[in-house]
Amino acid sequence: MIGAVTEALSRALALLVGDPQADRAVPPTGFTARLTIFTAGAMAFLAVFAIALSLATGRLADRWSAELARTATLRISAPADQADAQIRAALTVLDQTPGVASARALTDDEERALLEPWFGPDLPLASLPIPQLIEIVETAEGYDPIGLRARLQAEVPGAVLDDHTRWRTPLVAAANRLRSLGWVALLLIAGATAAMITLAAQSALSANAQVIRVMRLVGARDTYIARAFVRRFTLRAALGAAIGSALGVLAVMALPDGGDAGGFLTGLGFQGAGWLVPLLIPPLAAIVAFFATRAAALRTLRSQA
Amino acid sequence: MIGAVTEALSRALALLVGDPQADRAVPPTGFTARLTIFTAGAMAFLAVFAIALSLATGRLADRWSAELARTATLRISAPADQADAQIRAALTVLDQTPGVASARALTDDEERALLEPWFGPDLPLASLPIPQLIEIVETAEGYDPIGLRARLQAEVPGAVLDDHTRWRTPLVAAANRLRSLGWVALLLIAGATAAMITLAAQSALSANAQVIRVMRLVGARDTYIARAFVRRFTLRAALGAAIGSALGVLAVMALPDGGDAGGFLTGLGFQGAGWLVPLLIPPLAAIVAFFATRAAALRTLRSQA
Amino acid sequence: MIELQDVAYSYGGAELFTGLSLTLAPGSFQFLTGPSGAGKTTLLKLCYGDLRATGGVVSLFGMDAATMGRDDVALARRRIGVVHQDCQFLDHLPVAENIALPLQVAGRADEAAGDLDELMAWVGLRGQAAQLPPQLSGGERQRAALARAVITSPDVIIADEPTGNVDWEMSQRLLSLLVELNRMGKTVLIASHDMNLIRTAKSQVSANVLRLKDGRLQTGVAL
Amino acid sequence: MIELQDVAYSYGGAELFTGLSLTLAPGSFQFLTGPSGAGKTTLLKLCYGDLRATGGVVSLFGMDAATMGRDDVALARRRIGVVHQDCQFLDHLPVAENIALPLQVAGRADEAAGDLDELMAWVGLRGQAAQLPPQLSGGERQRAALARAVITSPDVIIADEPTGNVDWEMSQRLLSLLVELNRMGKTVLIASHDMNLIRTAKSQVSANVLRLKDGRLQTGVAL
Ligand SMILES: Nc1ncnc2c1ncn2[C@@H]1O[C@H](COP(=O)(O)OP(=O)(O)OP(=O)(O)O)[C@@H](O)[C@H]1O
Ligand SMILES: Nc1ncnc2c1ncn2[C@@H]1O[C@H](COP(=O)(O)OP(=O)(O)OP(=O)(O)O)[C@@H](O)[C@H]1O
Ligand SMILES: [Mg+2]
Ligand SMILES: [Mg+2]
Repeated sequence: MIGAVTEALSRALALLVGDPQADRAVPPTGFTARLTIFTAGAMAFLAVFAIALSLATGRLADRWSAELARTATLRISAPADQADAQIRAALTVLDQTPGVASARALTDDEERALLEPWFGPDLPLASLPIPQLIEIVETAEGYDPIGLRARLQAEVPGAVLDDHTRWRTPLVAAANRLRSLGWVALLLIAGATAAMITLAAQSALSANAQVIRVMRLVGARDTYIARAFVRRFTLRAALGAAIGSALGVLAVMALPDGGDAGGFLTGLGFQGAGWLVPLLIPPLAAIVAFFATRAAALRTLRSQA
Repeated sequence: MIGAVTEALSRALALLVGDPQADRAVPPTGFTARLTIFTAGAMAFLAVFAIALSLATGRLADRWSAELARTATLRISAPADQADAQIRAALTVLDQTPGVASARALTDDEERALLEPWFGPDLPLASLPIPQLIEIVETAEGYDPIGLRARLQAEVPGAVLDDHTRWRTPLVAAANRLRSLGWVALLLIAGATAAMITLAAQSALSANAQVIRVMRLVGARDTYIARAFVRRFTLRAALGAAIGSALGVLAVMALPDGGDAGGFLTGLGFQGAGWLVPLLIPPLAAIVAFFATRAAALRTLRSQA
Repeated sequence: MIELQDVAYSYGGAELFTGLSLTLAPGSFQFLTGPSGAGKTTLLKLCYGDLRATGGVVSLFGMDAATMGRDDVALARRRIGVVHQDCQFLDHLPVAENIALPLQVAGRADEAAGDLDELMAWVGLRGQAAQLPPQLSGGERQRAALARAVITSPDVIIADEPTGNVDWEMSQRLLSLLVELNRMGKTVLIASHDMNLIRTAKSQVSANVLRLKDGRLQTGVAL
Repeated sequence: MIELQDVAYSYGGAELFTGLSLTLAPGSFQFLTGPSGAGKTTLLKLCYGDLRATGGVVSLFGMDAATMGRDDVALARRRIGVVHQDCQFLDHLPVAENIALPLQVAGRADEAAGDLDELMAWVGLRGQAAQLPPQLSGGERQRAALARAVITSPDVIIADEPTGNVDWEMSQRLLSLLVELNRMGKTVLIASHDMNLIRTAKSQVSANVLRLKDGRLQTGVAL
């Protein structure tokens, strides 16, 4: 098993390793060459954008999920004398609820900050009959809001649970939709690239039918001939993809940085390890080109005498 | 002038109008044919997505601009006896401010609705010393917030202007960035398509160098030869683009519909007249192919004896 | 019809020939011989405007070839039937259509029907009418090329080694076709290595033999 | 070396020939003649494994051609020098490299140096060594193809109309090269229409003349 894999690999490598003489059999330039390089480049460029979009929307979805989904608010409206008792009762209930990571009453300052946009900074909170708010942080699994509501109704009559679901769901869904759109675009681009490189390779092969005939005539084996074509196309695809990815990364970098202005939409760019992802494009393009050209070359060769 | 345009047009049409005999001079199939159709198709497919993205983010940006940008809030904190007077003074100032379309004090019910998420529905508004809010709707040009603040400070000391700028700007910028990203992708796709079709046409032409030699030998004029190639490629590009756009539209329709869930992110799809935009892709691809092939054909012909 | 005056040609390196003059008078029959590589093909290409002289004046049907545009050359070609040394065809069209191609291109497709059949029978390609050119034998290709060159009944016929790949009998037959055309007033210029063929031709028609060697053109060569 | 037993071939339609037998004994020198379209090229292609017989047995160097894989055919080709009727080259490589290509492919590139020069001088292509094949004249192409066929000094040399485009002097020269190789023990099979050439050859070497006509192969034909 391992032997077979090793052998397949070493044969693939033998196909790639340069025999500068065999290479000379294939005309070095021409439109199919440019076409291959350009196609690989353009597709790599688009791929960089699609990846950036996917990663950015991924981050966005994560952030929205985290910020919106994992918190809920409990509002307790009770006469001043019962407030403290109800808050304690509510906290006890919450502590016992599976899926609640932590719960704590907001301080006056925090409530004031929340209200400031509407009432200005000088709100005499203490003198107001405003409800007390409790912030609930969920665990990853989340809690059961219906069960919690039922228990609260029994034990803390003045409590109203606001679990933000009606906010959260559509936003996270939208971000996830954008993210999967990015991946779909990426798949499309990869598929289109493979198909175009195959077609470019095949049109190069049929344009070079005479080369193949001559090589066969003078006694060259199929692998000798195929190797020259495969090497050319693999290197061209890798070169094109490298240029395209580099330009793509530069273009992404040149996009106006969103910063975390608003803290809400994340900039379309790479972050941290994300910068390494475009590095994968040229080798992947080369692999695609390798197999596409190899299949095309062997097929073309066999179809000839 | 009109004569020249008409003539250019009629020459372009003459190039397209079929001479079934001239057409037979160009081999009907082959890899470059498939390559052209496929390239046009794949690029049209991607273009449909890019257009959908641009239109959707365009709608998003418009909505956010409209919802967030055009309103501001004026908050008046004043002792109860002066409140009415200050409100009237503020409204007068606002009426006289250029760039303010309308301004009106919020009713108690509206204020209660605003506060409900935090304080519940039973807030005794009347008994609270909460500020009075005035909603300002801007005109398209907007007003000058600094000038307005200065005037308000003089005439309505209890007023604080909250013009939402710090909210609005990053969101609208983000939406606009997404929208321009869509257009950039579209431009890239169009450019890449033109280049690929040119290259495909040129590799077809160089693969058919013998056809050109033979046709010249038997006394065919350049335009006669070019016409056959141009027609082929234009029709192929249009066909490929039509298939690609159709599949693209189907794919966009098949995307899970965002509805207006959250009312915040709009679904990635076409709306109303937007559905007509993908119809433009095949003719545009054909036009691109027409000029690309024509230039390539005439260049190739002239480079030969 | 076609006149070369003091013509020189070089492919970039040394001059292949200089000071070469030649007149193809209407109704004349000329053979061009000379060692391989002497420039026979080059000289013929000058005569049908495929190459432009690097010196001297080539005139085709009274026009200076140097001043002719691409469309002028195309029109002149319709009056000259050419058999290339390496015959090329539209490989995706059957032989019959290939032979009728010059009529097609000149917008005279309707003339094809009768002539085409007769001509194909004469060059012995009746059985091959529906084959594609790559499916022809070497000699069949040459015959198809000759048929294509004469189908429009052009004023001038220029053939480069038209019998290199056919047997003696067939080359006689092709020669008699050219002689017949010459009797109808067509001008004929043939590059050939086949001395037997030239001798036979001289017995049928008053043919002039040109010899190109070392950059000089001798006329009226005796065999 | 190469043996055809009761071989038939058809291109899909009628049979071109049937029941054809032929043995190329080591060191023999054979000419193949016959009218254009008789199937000479087809027969030669059977001999170097380019086509597979539709009937009978073709054996190349003792192997049944029908059972040979593509790599076997490639290896057999290294022992057979072939001159195609339409000579094809790698158009982007200079003539010298094209002629040395068979050595290259067989991994014997180091042998090229001395032989190559001498060979190119013999076929009169010394001045063309650096030209690209499309820049050669018709006769030069044929000579280059012959040089390419013999450079590996193969056991068998199969040439299809190798002198169709060269003058008489040059064809004598090429013939003497083939005769020389035959004297060294190589097997030679040449398809040709040129009766003069065959006569000359017969005066230099004991050549057998085959004639293919109407699907039948005559051997030992007198001229
Ligand atoms: N495109 C070219 N570039 C450079 N040299 C060329 C080119 N075409 C031909 N030549 C050279 O010019 C010389 C004359 O070529 P030409 O084809 O005219 O010879 P020819 O007399 O027709 O020979 P043949 O009888 O072999 O056909 C040859 O030596 C050839 O190598
Ligand atoms: N691929 C093919 N498909 C169909 N018919 C073919 C094909 N190749 C050759 N033929 C036919 O087979 C016959 C023999 O062809 P071949 O090339 O063997 O003739 P040849 O004896 O070499 O003739 P020449 O002397 O003209 O070269 C011809 O009539 C030709 O039309
Ligand atoms: Mg020549
Ligand atoms: Mg033949």
